[in-house]
Amino acid sequence: MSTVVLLTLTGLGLAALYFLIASGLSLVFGLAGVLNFAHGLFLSVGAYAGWFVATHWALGPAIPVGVAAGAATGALVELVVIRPLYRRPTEQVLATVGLSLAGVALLQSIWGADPRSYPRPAWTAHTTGVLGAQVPDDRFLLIGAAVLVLAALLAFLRWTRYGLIIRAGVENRAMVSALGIDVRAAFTLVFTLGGALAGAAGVLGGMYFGSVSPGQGAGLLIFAFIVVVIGGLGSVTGCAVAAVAVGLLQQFVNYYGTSGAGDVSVVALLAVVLLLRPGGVAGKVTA
Amino acid sequence: MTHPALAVDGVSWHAGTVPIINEVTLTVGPGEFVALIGPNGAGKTSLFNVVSGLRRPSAGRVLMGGADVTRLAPHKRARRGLGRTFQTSAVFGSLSVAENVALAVQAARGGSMRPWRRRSDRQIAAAAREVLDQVGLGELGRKAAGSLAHGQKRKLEIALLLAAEPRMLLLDEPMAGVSAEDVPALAEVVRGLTAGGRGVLMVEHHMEVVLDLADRVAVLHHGSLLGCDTPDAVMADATVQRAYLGEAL
Amino acid sequence: MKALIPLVLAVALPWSTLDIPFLFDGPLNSPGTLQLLGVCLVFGGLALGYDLLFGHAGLLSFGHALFIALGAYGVGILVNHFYWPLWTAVLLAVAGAAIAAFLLGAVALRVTGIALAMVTLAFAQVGWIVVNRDPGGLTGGEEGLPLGPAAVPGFLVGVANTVNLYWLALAFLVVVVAIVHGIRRAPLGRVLTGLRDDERRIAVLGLSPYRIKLATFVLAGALAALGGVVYVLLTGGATPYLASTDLTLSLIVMAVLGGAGTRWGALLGGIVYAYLDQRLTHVGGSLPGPLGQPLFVLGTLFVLAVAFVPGGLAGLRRRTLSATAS
Amino acid sequence: MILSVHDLSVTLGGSHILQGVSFDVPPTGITALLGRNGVGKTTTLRAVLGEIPATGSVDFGGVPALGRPTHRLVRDGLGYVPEDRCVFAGLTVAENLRLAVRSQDPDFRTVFGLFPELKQRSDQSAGTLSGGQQQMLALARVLLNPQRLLLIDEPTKGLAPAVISAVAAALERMAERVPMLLVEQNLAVVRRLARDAVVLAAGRVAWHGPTEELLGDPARTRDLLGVGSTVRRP
Repeated sequence: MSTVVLLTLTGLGLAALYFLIASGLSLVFGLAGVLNFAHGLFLSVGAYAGWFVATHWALGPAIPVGVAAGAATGALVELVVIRPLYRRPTEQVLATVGLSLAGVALLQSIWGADPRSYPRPAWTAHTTGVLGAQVPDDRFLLIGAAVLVLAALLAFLRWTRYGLIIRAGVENRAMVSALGIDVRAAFTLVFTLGGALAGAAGVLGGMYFGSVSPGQGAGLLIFAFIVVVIGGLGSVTGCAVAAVAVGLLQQFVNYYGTSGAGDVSVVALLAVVLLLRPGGVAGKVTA
Repeated sequence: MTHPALAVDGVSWHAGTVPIINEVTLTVGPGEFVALIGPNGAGKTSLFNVVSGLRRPSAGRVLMGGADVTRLAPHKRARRGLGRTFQTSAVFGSLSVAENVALAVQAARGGSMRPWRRRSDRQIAAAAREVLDQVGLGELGRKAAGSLAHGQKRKLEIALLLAAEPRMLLLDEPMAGVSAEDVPALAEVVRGLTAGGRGVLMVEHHMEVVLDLADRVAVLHHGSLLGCDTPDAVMADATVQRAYLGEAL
Repeated sequence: MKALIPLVLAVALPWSTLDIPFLFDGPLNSPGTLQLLGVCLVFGGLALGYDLLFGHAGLLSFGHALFIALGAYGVGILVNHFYWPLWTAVLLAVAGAAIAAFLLGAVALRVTGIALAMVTLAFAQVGWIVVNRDPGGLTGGEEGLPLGPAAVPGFLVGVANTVNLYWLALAFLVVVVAIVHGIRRAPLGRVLTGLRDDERRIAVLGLSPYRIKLATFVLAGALAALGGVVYVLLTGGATPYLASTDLTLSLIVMAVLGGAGTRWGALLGGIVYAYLDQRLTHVGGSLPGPLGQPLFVLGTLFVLAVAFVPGGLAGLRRRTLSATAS
Repeated sequence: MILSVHDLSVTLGGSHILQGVSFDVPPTGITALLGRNGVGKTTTLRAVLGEIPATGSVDFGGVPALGRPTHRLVRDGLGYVPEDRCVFAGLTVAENLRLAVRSQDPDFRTVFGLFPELKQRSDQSAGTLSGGQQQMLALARVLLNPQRLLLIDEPTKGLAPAVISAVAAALERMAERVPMLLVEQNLAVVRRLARDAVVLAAGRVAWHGPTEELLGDPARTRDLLGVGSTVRRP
């Protein structure tokens, strides 16, 4: 029983990380139609920015700095690379592929290819007893952050004007323009938002794994892609559900099966979902 | 007894939960020209999609020459002699006009997967040229299909169909976008399609063409078939009048 | 016939003692230069093979590295752990990769577009995971799998025989060119172009898009595996890089840089990319900051190319030609 | 003239869809844009709106419009109701309306006065509305803001006859406040609403003049529009 509880909470912790990465990815795809390979770069930039602040200054501001760095990278990429290629969707995706290669190499040239150990708040090293299981507190940090972000995102999409624009834009971008709204401003917004969430995931992931390396973002990105596809492109709720399914499956199979089987089973899940419902589980509606 | 070239038997189709086609029953005999009319959104294109196999009906059957094809994939129906055009013209834009037809010819003759054959195969080229002459595009063989004028694309689409020597044709608004001066020539090409006992089912808004070409006219309205009769009878029918031609405002 | 000139030059190259100071470290027929050129040729072939899927058939697969790795690791494992003779191992590895391509393609090609990209990406990720986890000590994990020299025929071993490896790489490239260009010229080439333009229309013509795509996928997979094998022979072993998404992304970069879907574009892109990658790694230490990272330079170059040179090198050439003509 | 289109040409996917279209839209009443299917009516509207690249010149309210982004033109008072309505199916009726609001003082009174049904259904998701209701919503969206010209594309397409009458009535009342360029297939609707008509054929303007003059002459109508339908009615 205690093993199951521990595995569940660890799986949810992982799911939280996936959700943070995938939700931004999903919104960017849903609205701007860009399959953003540079998203892993946003995460890595956030992670290194947080790491830099935490090791050179203080742990407290690591998260806000990571979020800000991720957001700034997202906005910059949208304004400088994506926007000029508006009306050329294939080139947009290709450009993000180039960015992901170049960006990782850039980080590597600054901080080297080897993982750096990531400082974390002392309390996350403690454990809390839950139904007989000793659960490390960093799980709760991740889960708490993800729940908070999910609630905030849903509220943002549901109640704010920009949320409305994003939801409408996911359905029909051209019509949003035809209502007199500059839909490209919304593109910048979702890239910034996605970058911020990825930056948060970078810092939290660094604390969770205890280290950061330039390729970390790209490694996580593939599972985030899987979450996005299973969850339905453009859907935040679908993303959350899919992240939980993927995180739990991966954790449980890795524990009870051989090493690596969990990752493989996630791929199998994707294959099954795609074959049964090519559009993903939640269709095309945001929020 | 000869079977109809196409029989649609009690076909219904829902898009999600929204019913689009309701229990439509319709036959097209060998050599018969049937026009399908109805207001935009009546379900004509959906019916075509069901017949050609792009959509699976939620109820009913589709038969070709008496054989049930309801569960066959589009390419298998095509091999049994079903050809169709699309509302938005769908030619292969990056191939030349002649190559478009050659592709259709080789598709029909089953030579597509043999890499040892050259694509400049003489027999294929000759057959392609013949079809192009038939629709009056013989001069344009080397032109890129993507750069053709609209009416020429329509003709090319018909040529693609003819290359496969189909026994049943579905034409989705062949006159759409064709300039007025080109309509008569295209109509003549379309008229000739029933030669050799081929059945034709055509959606068309151009009423003059419909009345001129069709043996029978079927009227679809809100997914249901209101009737199928000779052009004169259909034009005189009061229900049809209201549904399609609209009431006086 | 014009295509034969570069081929003749490539065949004659090992007899040349020409020294090109900035481009190469040694004379053309020095082992170092021949190995560098050999790798370039292999990547030219790999990129052209990938372009059969990407540029010609319009299938955006993100899982091509899987098949390269299957060839490379397949041979390595059969030779090192099971002591198979090299050529039998090559045959089996390539056949195995083709079967894997058939099975995975059968699943993946049921979806199209972005979903296809995702599912191939995910499948390839399994390869990456397996290679890195080193199950049963078979793949050597992060260390890679050096090919035991005992298993390789003598004429392919040793610095003095680099020229034979170079010719092997050239032979691989010629095979890929013959197959891809053969398909372009055959009726199948027309079908692939049609497929890229309008898949629905192909089905209505009576052809099964699924079967054509699957056949192309299997063929491209087998060519990739063959390339993986040659790469292993050329460099002496398989490394996890061969199974990575980065490799697939690089292939996309090569194809697009060169001009996807054109006759020589991907081949050229592959050769140029591989050359730059190796040279930049070599001289990297002397360059400041990120410029020492080949991927930074290539990635940035690629983004600029995507933005400013649509159609890649092939497109550039065409436009230069038409500009000088007018 | 509120809108002057001069020598407008559009090439899409290699085919020359518009080949030098020129016409004016007066600042009052409804001008109909007619022509057979696929002749480029929708393309004309979208080119004016900047949704697709075009050459030539378009003058909207005295300011050159070509090359300006769509949303700017719309903010300057160019309202657009596209073919197939394009309501946001996943949003509620109220959200669809809220999204369209640009002015400080949106005119909900006029909107709900014309389409009372929308008020009752404001919390319903737009995707579950009937075709006619969706058309009302699409029209309502452009009425919330002050407009100088409306581009309306086939508002009666696919609607039942009774609903067509209702939509036509709404358009008639809307036209009292703002001029329109109306693409419409139903000639009975055109006859009732439009004072002037522009007929496109083969990518050019084939005829331009009072609607009565066009529809009152069956031969000319058949010639230009190829319509048997309303003309042929026995």
